[in-house]
Amino acid sequence: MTQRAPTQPGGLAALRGKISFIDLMQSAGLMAVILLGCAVMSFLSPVFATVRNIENVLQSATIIAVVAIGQTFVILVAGIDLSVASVLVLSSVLSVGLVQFQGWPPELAILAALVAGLVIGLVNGLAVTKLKIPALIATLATMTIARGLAYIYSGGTNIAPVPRIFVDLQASRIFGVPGVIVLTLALALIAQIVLSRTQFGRSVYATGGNPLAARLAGIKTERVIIATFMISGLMAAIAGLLITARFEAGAATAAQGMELAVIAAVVIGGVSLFGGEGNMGGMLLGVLLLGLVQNAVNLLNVPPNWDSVVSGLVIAAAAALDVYRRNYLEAGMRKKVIAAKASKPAKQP
Amino acid sequence: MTQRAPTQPGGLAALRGKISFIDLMQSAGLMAVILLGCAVMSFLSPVFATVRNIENVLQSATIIAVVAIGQTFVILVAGIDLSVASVLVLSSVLSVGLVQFQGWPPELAILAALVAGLVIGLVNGLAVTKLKIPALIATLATMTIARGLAYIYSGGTNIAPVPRIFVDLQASRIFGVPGVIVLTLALALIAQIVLSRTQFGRSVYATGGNPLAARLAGIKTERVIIATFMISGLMAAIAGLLITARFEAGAATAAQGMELAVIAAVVIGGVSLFGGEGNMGGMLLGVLLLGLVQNAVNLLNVPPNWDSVVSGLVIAAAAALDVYRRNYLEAGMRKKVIAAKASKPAKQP
Amino acid sequence: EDGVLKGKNLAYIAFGLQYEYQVTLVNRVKELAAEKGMSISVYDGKGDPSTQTTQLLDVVSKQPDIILLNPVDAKLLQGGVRKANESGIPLFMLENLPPEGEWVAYNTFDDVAGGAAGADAIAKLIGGKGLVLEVRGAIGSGQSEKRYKGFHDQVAAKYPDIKVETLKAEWTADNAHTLVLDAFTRDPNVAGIWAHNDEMIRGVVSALRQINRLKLAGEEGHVPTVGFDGTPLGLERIREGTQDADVGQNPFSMAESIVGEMENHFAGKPVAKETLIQPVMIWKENVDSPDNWGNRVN
Amino acid sequence: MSVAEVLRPDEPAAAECRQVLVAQGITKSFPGVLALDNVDFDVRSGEVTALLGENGAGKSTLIKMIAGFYSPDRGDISVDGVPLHADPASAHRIGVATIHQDAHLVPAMSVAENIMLGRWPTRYGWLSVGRQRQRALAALAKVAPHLNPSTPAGRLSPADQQLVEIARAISEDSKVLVMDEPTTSLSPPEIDRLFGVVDDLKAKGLGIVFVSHWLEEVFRIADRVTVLRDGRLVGTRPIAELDHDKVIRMMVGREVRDTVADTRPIGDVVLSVSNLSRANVLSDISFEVRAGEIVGMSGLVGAGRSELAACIFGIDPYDGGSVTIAGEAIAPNDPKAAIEAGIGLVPEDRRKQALVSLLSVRTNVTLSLLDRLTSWGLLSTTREEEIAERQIRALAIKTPSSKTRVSTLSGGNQQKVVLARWLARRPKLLILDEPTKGIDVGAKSEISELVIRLAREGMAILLISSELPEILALSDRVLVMRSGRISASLSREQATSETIMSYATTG
Ligand SMILES: Nc1ncnc2c1ncn2[C@@H]1O[C@H](COP(=O)(O)OP(=O)(O)OP(=O)(O)O)[C@@H](O)[C@H]1O
Ligand SMILES: Nc1ncnc2c1ncn2[C@@H]1O[C@H](COP(=O)(O)OP(=O)(O)OP(=O)(O)O)[C@@H](O)[C@H]1O
Ligand SMILES: [Mg+2]
Ligand SMILES: [Mg+2]
Repeated sequence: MTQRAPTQPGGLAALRGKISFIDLMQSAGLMAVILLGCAVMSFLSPVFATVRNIENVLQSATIIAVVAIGQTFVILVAGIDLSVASVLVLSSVLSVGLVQFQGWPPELAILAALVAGLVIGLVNGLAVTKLKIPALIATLATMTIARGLAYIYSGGTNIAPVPRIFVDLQASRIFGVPGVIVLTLALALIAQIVLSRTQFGRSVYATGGNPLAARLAGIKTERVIIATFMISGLMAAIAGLLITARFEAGAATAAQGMELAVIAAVVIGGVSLFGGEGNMGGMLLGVLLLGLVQNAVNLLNVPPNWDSVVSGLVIAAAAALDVYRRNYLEAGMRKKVIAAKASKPAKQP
Repeated sequence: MTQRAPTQPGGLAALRGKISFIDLMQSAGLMAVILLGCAVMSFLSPVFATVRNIENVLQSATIIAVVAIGQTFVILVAGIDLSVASVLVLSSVLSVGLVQFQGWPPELAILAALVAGLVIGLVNGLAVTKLKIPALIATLATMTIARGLAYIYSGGTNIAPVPRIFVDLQASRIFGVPGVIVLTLALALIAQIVLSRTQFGRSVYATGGNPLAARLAGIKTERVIIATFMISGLMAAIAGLLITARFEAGAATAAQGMELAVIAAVVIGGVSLFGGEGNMGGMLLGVLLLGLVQNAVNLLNVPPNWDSVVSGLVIAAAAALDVYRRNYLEAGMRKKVIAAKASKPAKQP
Repeated sequence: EDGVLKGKNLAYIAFGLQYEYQVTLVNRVKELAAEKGMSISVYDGKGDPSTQTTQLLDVVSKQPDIILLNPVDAKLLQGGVRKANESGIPLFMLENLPPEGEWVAYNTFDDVAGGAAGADAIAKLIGGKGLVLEVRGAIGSGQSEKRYKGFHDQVAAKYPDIKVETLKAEWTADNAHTLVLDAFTRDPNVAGIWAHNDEMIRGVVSALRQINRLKLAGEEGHVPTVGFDGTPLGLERIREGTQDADVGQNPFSMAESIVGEMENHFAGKPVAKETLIQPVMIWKENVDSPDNWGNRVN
Repeated sequence: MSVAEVLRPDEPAAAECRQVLVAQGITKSFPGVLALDNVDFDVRSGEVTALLGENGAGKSTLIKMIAGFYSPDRGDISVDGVPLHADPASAHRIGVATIHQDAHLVPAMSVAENIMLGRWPTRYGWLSVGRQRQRALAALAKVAPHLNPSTPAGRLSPADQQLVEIARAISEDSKVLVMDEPTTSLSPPEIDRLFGVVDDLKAKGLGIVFVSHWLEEVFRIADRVTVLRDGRLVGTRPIAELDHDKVIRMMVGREVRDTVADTRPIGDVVLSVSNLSRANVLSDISFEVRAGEIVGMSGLVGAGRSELAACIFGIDPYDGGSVTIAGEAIAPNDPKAAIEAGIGLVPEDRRKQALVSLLSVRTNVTLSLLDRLTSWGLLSTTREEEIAERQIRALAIKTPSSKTRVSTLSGGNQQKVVLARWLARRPKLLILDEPTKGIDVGAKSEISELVIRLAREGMAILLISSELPEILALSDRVLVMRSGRISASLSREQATSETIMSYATTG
């Protein structure tokens, strides 16, 4: 069960759960949906399955994916971070503005942009843990503030040209794969290793899954929560650098409403808004699904406004299929267990 | 069964009255913040405390408040409804368009607009309970779809002029108070009565607080969840009529991003995103606070973009004060209990 | 004559200070107000009609001497305009007009002519035929609708061999980027691109760069682009060769003319009820002209 | 009061029994409640100190303070002279391991990860899954060898969850082991195993605190007894100086009689279950319960008793068979239908399955009664208040008011709230799954009397309990379950501890 959505609980069965193989198949459900969608698309559009198109889709998805890495940490501790899009633009204008207006060396400006992300994350974390403001409200406040600061600093315009380093980043290729894609995958991989193989990662799951149990076990849950918000701020700041590179400008006006897209991608990827469940693999699939839906709608040249209707339907269908597949699998597994059970002698206590 | 008096620590009976007083003070925390803010504002701006200004603030807040009534129901069952702004827009264009384009009588058009809201709510509810799609994703999909339909139907523009009935609604006054304010308060009052005085209201709290326990207590939790989404759809549709009246147009392009503002107001009002906690009074205060912050920033003529910074800070400060006040009050009460206890004759060995 | 505006209170509800063109317009109005001795309060409409309606109501309660309004979506400000009219405060309008209501003077850029000029420019660049991507602004926005109309009417009338494909990018570079990428995947034979503002050209350029189609003007394989606004970055791109032309607006003359009408109004002189400011095409040849507002902001 | 005689000051500590944990002058209040009032408490190494008291006496509050979860309003706690800060991490660091009254597991994490919660073994900064498994297995071997360390904890039954908590605490390298009602869900073999472990730890010199409302258990393992009443210390005495009655008098200040059911007229069949099967859990279950009859149901942890109740009550679907109430078949998988047909269920896990913790005591009591409180669509809050107050008085639920959040009540009082819900509704068939879990001695006998009275008034009762004495005292008939089947149906005369246990383990 990924979601403690307000759905009907399945009784004791839901309380006690199912077979662990199904966990594995959770992301596989989404994967199947994506593969099915891709198959249909290659049939409908001859250009869909070209290297160029796939590369485009992936490259476009990088920025959301990087932000979503941080957001996943926050959502895993049952928090939410609305400030990400604003942190992204603040980082973007700082990374260019500090060079242009203040004459800093680009490396220092980049560092400053990342520090800005960390600081906003820290503020979010402190507001949530120490002042006990609900995460939604605390990050809504920093979202408004950071966006305001970005506009004030940039004067409401985009700042160009950008230092050479950004142009190089965007143009870079590693083994023929665009550098930004490699960077994104590397960040996701590191994040996943942190989650599954470190004390901190386990503490994130414990804090999100049962904060009281985690605290009683001696985990410093407040620090864990603060750290997740700082990671989210840092990732948003990195995404800000990526957007600077993509548009070759410090973009104060970019990423309007991106926070919702990011949260949606994370949740579609099977990360529970109630904390404690999900991983980076699922998140990446969620980001990919949203990117592919957009791509499909564009390639099929759906008439204007119908595109919204179609993509809404596709997202709902994908989510439903994913859920259905999980339930179907579960039922299948249960049957198998019965069969296995029947063929064995009754167990002795 | 032997009768045994409830074993209560002595002297506590006297304190019972004060305990429910504490409950009351929970919303009072927010109330105090608002009153404090108003006092400061009347000092800073001569026009703040005028009838006209207060009326403006309230009137502007009505639309968000009506949407927030429905959203409160959904959040109380630990759901979330992102589709509200789109439903609002769809209802608005239908209420005018059906008269203009299809020549329906206005009353029928209004009815159709409300039915559209109910239907989208039903779809959301079914997607969440039957298909088990997380509420965030299901309502994100209907949000996209409903907005697309509104654009398609209206041809992407706003539809004017509106039937007379909307102009009258906007101009109406009841005992000197603008009719839309009275309507909003009436809806909130009814909603609060439903929540606190009906079986359905109880079921909402129980379903949100512990869905499994609610089901075991004989509550049809799925139906309750569906009903909350339908209420939310209906309220958003009513708000769509209000926006038609306010803008004197079937507004396809209005209310962009309003879902976030609504959710923020509800959460500031003390309704927990995790379900089971909160009421309409708190929600109204949350809406009022956000409206007042906006008004204050306008009246004080904060420089552009600094207004975002200021309102972010004010929202965070208000939330923090609210939390602080609750904790402070609680601590204060505790001290009093001990004092009361200590002043009693020395305890037996 | 210098004194008629002195000491007057001007409340200016701006379109939104997130747009460079609007910021320049606001700044110029502020400068002029200072020159004339007016006190000015600017409200940031943030591109949102609800915010603007609320601001208009708040402004009416503050009872300024003049209201200057630049509606994001004029139809939606109908009710607010009525309130302003009831209060009797003189109302000056910029860029968009509500269907009904009273105002002293209305000053706008001729967006329909701008759209037509855009069509002429792109037609010239691509030799009158081929597929053109139109990257448009938000549905429902008055400016975008007029630019769309001007462009399509002109193409229909004069360039039968041009095929237009419209992309709904809603004014943002992010959307323009993805939409253009996918449009090229769908059909790489794009002859030219025209966008409803310069901001979206940013997205266009980054998309072209990503698919290796970004060639400078004059180079083999160059995809001609025409923007709108004449922002500093747009001019910069024309100089550099990543953009070919820009339909130039002029926030300076817009500001000057509307403040001029205010002066006329209070001096009892005749007021031009409606002023249409004509577009100026900006090409590489005249990109450095000091008449371009984009060269006059820092 | 007769209590006075046992309230003598504690004797000086025996030389070999060092004080490991000392708590002095502990005072703690919550809004409207003084939970602890100037309490002194100590734990000695190599001894088991039983902490006793009625429901709401303050035991768990004291324990939460020892675990660093609450900070005392006044007073100090130290372990081997090191002062304890109000922070669970600090408590773990200075050597206090605690099993809390309610299981605190992370549901999505495996049993092994839960056992090592917050202490996951690492190697060069990386988690070592192998060592985690090893250490978890070692702990499980002592208390729950049947558990698979890789099962997610959320899938375990309450009993198994309790065993995981125990495994976690004993796997810690601690000086003091605190156990707040560790045995409530366990059946006799698990309890025996736990006590074996406790003896080992005692021998190693740990100081152990043990809370239980089963005095048999206390007399089996405790060396000393500390009694709290209404948040005050009544006294600490060596076990040797006490007997059953004395302890009860210290706790409740009066005598408590053991209740044994007498015979009463048995009526028509109320519940009839035939051939009920659910894949993997229940197979071919058939039995009846008649009006006025108390049917006890016994078995080991995991035998399927709770699952049977869940199927009857419509919580879980079943694959075959039928359930009828007074001849009417009831729809499967629909608790509302079951309630309307006249079934009530006190489930075994009150926190997860019965209580809405954010709501008040009153609202929780009337949650299944709303249809009867509604007139003209509106709830009558006065009638609601009346009913709640009546139940609070009848069950002596200790709460500042009926509007208090149910989550702030002590464990036993929360259990009484669940009972109150069904007493207020008066169903035809009442299924009680571990109904006296966490309930104090006095209240337990009152609840027993209540059950008998309900039966005499014609209610059919299905009593599921892991406590053999309870089953033996109340049941007219005893069904024994093993591995999802009914292995025996014993008459009152046939039912003895020995027969029941033998059918439960091998039948
Ligand atoms: N968080 C809390 N908020 C308010 N009151 C509380 C809280 N925790 C405990 N109490 C109150 O403190 C008193 C002591 O409770 P405690 O849980 O310590 O009792 P206990 O002795 O463990 O009882 P039981 O045997 O039922 O578990 C009770 O009256 C309870 O209502
Ligand atoms: N939905 C389910 N899926 C798989 N196994 C289950 C499910 N529900 C229960 N079980 C298993 O079925 C068995 C019966 O559990 P149940 O809780 O009914 O036993 P019990 O006799 O009440 O024991 P306990 O004292 O643990 O409550 C256990 O092994 C339990 O883990
Ligand atoms: Mg307790
Ligand atoms: Mg059981």
